[in-house]
Amino acid sequence: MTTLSNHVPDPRLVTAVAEHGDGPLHRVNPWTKVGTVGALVLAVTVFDRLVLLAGLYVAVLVVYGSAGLPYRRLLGWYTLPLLFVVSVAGPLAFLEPGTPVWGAVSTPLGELSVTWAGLVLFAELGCRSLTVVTFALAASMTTRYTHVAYVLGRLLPRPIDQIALLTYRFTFVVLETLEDLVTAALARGANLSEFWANRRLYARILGTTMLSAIERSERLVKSMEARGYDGDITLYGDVPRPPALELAVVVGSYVLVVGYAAVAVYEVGL
Amino acid sequence: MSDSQKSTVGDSQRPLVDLQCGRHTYPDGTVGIHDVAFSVSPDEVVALVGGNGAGKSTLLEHLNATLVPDEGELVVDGTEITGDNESLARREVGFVFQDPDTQLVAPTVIDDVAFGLQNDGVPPEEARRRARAALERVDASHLEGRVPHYLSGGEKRLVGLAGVLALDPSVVVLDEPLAGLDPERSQLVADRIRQIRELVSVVLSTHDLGFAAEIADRVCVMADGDIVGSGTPREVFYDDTLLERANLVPPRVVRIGRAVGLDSTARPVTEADLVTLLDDETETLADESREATH
Amino acid sequence: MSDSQKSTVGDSQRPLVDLQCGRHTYPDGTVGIHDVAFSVSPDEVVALVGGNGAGKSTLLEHLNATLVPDEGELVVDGTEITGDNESLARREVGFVFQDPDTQLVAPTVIDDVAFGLQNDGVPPEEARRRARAALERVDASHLEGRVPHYLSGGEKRLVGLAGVLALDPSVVVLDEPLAGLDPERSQLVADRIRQIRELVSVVLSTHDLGFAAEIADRVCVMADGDIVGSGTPREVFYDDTLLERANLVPPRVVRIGRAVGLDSTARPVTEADLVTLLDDETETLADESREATH
Amino acid sequence: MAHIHLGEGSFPLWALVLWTTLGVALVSAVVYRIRKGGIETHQVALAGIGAAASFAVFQLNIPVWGGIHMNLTGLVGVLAGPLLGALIALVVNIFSAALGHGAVGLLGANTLVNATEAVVAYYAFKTLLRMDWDVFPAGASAATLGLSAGAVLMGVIIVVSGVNGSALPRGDLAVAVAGLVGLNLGVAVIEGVLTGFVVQFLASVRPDLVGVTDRAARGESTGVTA
Ligand SMILES: Nc1ncnc2c1ncn2[C@@H]1O[C@H](COP(=O)(O)OP(=O)(O)OP(=O)(O)O)[C@@H](O)[C@H]1O
Ligand SMILES: Nc1ncnc2c1ncn2[C@@H]1O[C@H](COP(=O)(O)OP(=O)(O)OP(=O)(O)O)[C@@H](O)[C@H]1O
Ligand SMILES: [Mg+2]
Ligand SMILES: [Mg+2]
Repeated sequence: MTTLSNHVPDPRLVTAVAEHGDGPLHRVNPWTKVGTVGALVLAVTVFDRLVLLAGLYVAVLVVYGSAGLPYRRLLGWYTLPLLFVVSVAGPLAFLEPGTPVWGAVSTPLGELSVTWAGLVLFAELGCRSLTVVTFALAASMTTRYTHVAYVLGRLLPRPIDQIALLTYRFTFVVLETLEDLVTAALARGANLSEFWANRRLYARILGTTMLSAIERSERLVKSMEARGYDGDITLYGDVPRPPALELAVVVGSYVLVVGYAAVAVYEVGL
Repeated sequence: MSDSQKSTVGDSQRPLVDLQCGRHTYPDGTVGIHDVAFSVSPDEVVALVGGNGAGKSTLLEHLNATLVPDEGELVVDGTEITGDNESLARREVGFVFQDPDTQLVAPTVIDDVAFGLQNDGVPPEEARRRARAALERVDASHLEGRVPHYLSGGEKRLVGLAGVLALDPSVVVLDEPLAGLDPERSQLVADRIRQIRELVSVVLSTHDLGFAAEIADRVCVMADGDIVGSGTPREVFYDDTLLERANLVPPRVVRIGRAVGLDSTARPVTEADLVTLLDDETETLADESREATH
Repeated sequence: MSDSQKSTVGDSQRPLVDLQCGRHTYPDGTVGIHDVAFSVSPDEVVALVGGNGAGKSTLLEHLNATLVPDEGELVVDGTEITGDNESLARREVGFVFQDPDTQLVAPTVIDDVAFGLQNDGVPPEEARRRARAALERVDASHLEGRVPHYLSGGEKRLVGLAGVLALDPSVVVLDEPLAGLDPERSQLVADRIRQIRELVSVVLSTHDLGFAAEIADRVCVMADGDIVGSGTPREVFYDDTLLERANLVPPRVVRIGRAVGLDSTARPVTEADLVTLLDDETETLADESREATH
Repeated sequence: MAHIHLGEGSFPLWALVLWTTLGVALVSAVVYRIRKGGIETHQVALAGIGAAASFAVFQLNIPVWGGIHMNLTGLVGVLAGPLLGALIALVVNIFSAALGHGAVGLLGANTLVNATEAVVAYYAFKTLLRMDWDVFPAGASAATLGLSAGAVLMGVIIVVSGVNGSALPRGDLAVAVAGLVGLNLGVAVIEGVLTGFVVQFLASVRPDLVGVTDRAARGESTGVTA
């Protein structure tokens, strides 16, 4: 499908890989993955040296690959996260005080040049973002549908858990509606590669997607109430507690990150 | 199994569900059904037939108080349903919706089948056990751990049915149970419906008049929001005026039966009927011809 | 009208559409169809039958390059379709989708029918004129000013068909044209399909084997992403091994024909066939018996 | 090009804690309000499927400036109201983060931004309709306003937080961020116009959904009639 983007991971692909794959990461306990995401977020937030950040990123990349996941797709999926980095760090690369990397360009705003400090900052932010992005994708692509649902149901307070469970269940259904609409328009010769000339068509496609979603929710209410819904979609699926080894690794990584932060970054006296 | 010969079950018995609906108006002003009286007796299978927009779904949704008549009343098992005891109607009358994708809300099949039980306050272990039993009843135990998203249309329908059976209703309502299914899956769902009718009454709507003729004890014909006629399949499907009024075409067996001149006498409505009759007839004729020759 | 007797149209003629598909894999890795070769000749009606998930829709969507095979080619009217001339395939092969709700995007019926023409660069006045003509061809002129969202299922289907006919395609593809329609609307849509087949070739998928038998010159049976057999309705629907392989149940007429012993000789597939045969048979027998008596 | 989200690790730890706390506070307040009114099935269903739609729409590539992606947060606000709109923003951000879009650590900040968009769009739309505006200009303006408010809030969040590892003074950072906000405002206008057309389309088919018929006047707190 040309119009559904290949810059955004298709949830259907992600769940299909999670459902059918059987790599080493598939066998890791979902809670371990959740814990690791937390540790990584903390790490990329407090680590202050490019080497460390780059090392972490490479490590995560290795984990991603060893889980049997496709590197090639990853490049496409990096587009948007990288764009966010560029949009924040791009200007800073010029503005950051420090030694210019090469000669300054004079602009109406004054002398502009990329500084070494700016470049390093850019690289750091890139590593920070992509480390977590890569691991989040790896986790999503190796955690079964039922486990994701269970974790969502456990982590979120009512009624957000209920909303999230329905979202998870119906994303696929809505996505198919959207795809059918796009397909049907294309089949009748619509040219979707031009936005302004086709803005009304875009609006109708999006509007119909929303409308069918809302009408579906109206039917859903009936079907849930017909079975006496009282605000509780209960989950029987169970995600066991992580095995001791995994638990130790997660706890250990938190200790490392916090320890490093305390000693090297915040210089807490011992 | 041909159930169509079975006559409508005695009116002397108290109906399980009795709906007197003065009219139902949708929020946008469309009148879904007019003055309709409909009841379901124990142990019967009722089929609603009628054109698109005739009001079948609207009527069905009244039976478990999903919709409430503008005026009129719903009596379930002798108790009048008001705003306070809707849950009684919901428990006694199970509803399987036409679009199985809207029916399945939980992340796994077993969660979904237990969904209604859980809402009913049944403790988790017990709910699980009963959900398993319900899945078994529709021969779908193997689906227990599956994700609804990955089920086929027929499987979804069976799981929807199990979710309703788990609640031990006395009536099961199915809106277009065969829609979108291939012949084999239709057969499977039809078989399951025949199987559960031993335990509960069934009310269903369908566009497949042949299916209605095969499965129903009683057929109600709807047109323009009214029930315009009802009776055994035999009565209904040979009543031209009635079918025409509802813009229906008689089922294939009836058309064939009629074309070969069986309509005045035996009036076959199921395939089995027709085949038996045709066999008999050719035999009789053959016999006659044989006898005559000798 | 019974078209089933017409034999498959000459292989000597150049096919309008010729698909050689090495395999189609969906983004999530599901293989929709395997190695499939399929072509459509001028003036024929082809029906695809097969279980849910057999690959019917996937195959159909290849015919106008909505989907593209992993490897293989699509030749439309002698021209191979590549990324650059998809519009040729889209113009020559009209597609009516199963869910009419996803097909209709314009605020009024007439705009919707003209949508494809406008995309084709036809000036508005001309587009409107041709849209009107297309609506007339399916007897739906009265719907012109209506809002598509509020049409009934059958009406939506007709408008979708008109929107495709407006483009003057040489082949029209219909995915499950009768899904969800009541008997009368089914008849209406079937009649319109019979009507347009005078002008274009038609490829359709359906779960209603009786309908396939009535309308098709050629039936292709699909199972597990492959075409496992094809032929005239008579050949296909009496081929038990083939049907079983595709998990299909023979259509009612065939079952009846077989039950009364007509399968070895005349092999009726349409209702009209069966009725004629039954009439003949009873007559012959009656004649015999009469003759013998005299 | 896309509607910008804040990337992982952009901010120092204290800022992460601050925005998470504020995000949690906002969500708690919304949850409290909703729980107080009793959780209604239609709210859960609408929010669940609304979030699914918003998330699914994100998959569509809109060919402007090399391709933008949008969640139609403004539209979600108009359709679902402020309370559900905020929860939808949170849920969509959670799923986005799981697919590597947005950030896990900055869920709080991103939710604040998106919830602001939905809430502002909702109230702006109601106000403009009350002022007898037509549906299209009201929808387009409300969404643009909402998205702009979000863009500005995001700028403020960045300037207040400071970029992780940057030695740039806040003043200069503000200059850099102004450019980013400007870019987002551009996207806001496009998304706003598109939202206007969508609202117009919905109003022509189901006027009750966008509150332009009298009977849709009920449900003020959530703005839904589902
Ligand atoms: N939610 C609704 N809002 C407004 N009108 C409705 C709604 N649902 C149904 N209707 C209208 O009520 C009438 C009866 O509809 P209903 O769905 O009960 O028909 P049906 O017999 O089930 O048709 P089908 O065979 O197409 O399912 C129709 O005119 C329909 O347009
Ligand atoms: N968008 C999609 N993404 C992934 N898999 C798909 C998609 N569409 C269809 N499939 C799969 O491809 C296979 C063929 O599906 P297809 O829709 O062609 O079957 P079909 O014969 O049309 O079935 P039905 O009678 O139910 O319409 C099935 O296994 C189906 O699950
Ligand atoms: Mg209905
Ligand atoms: Mg199909």
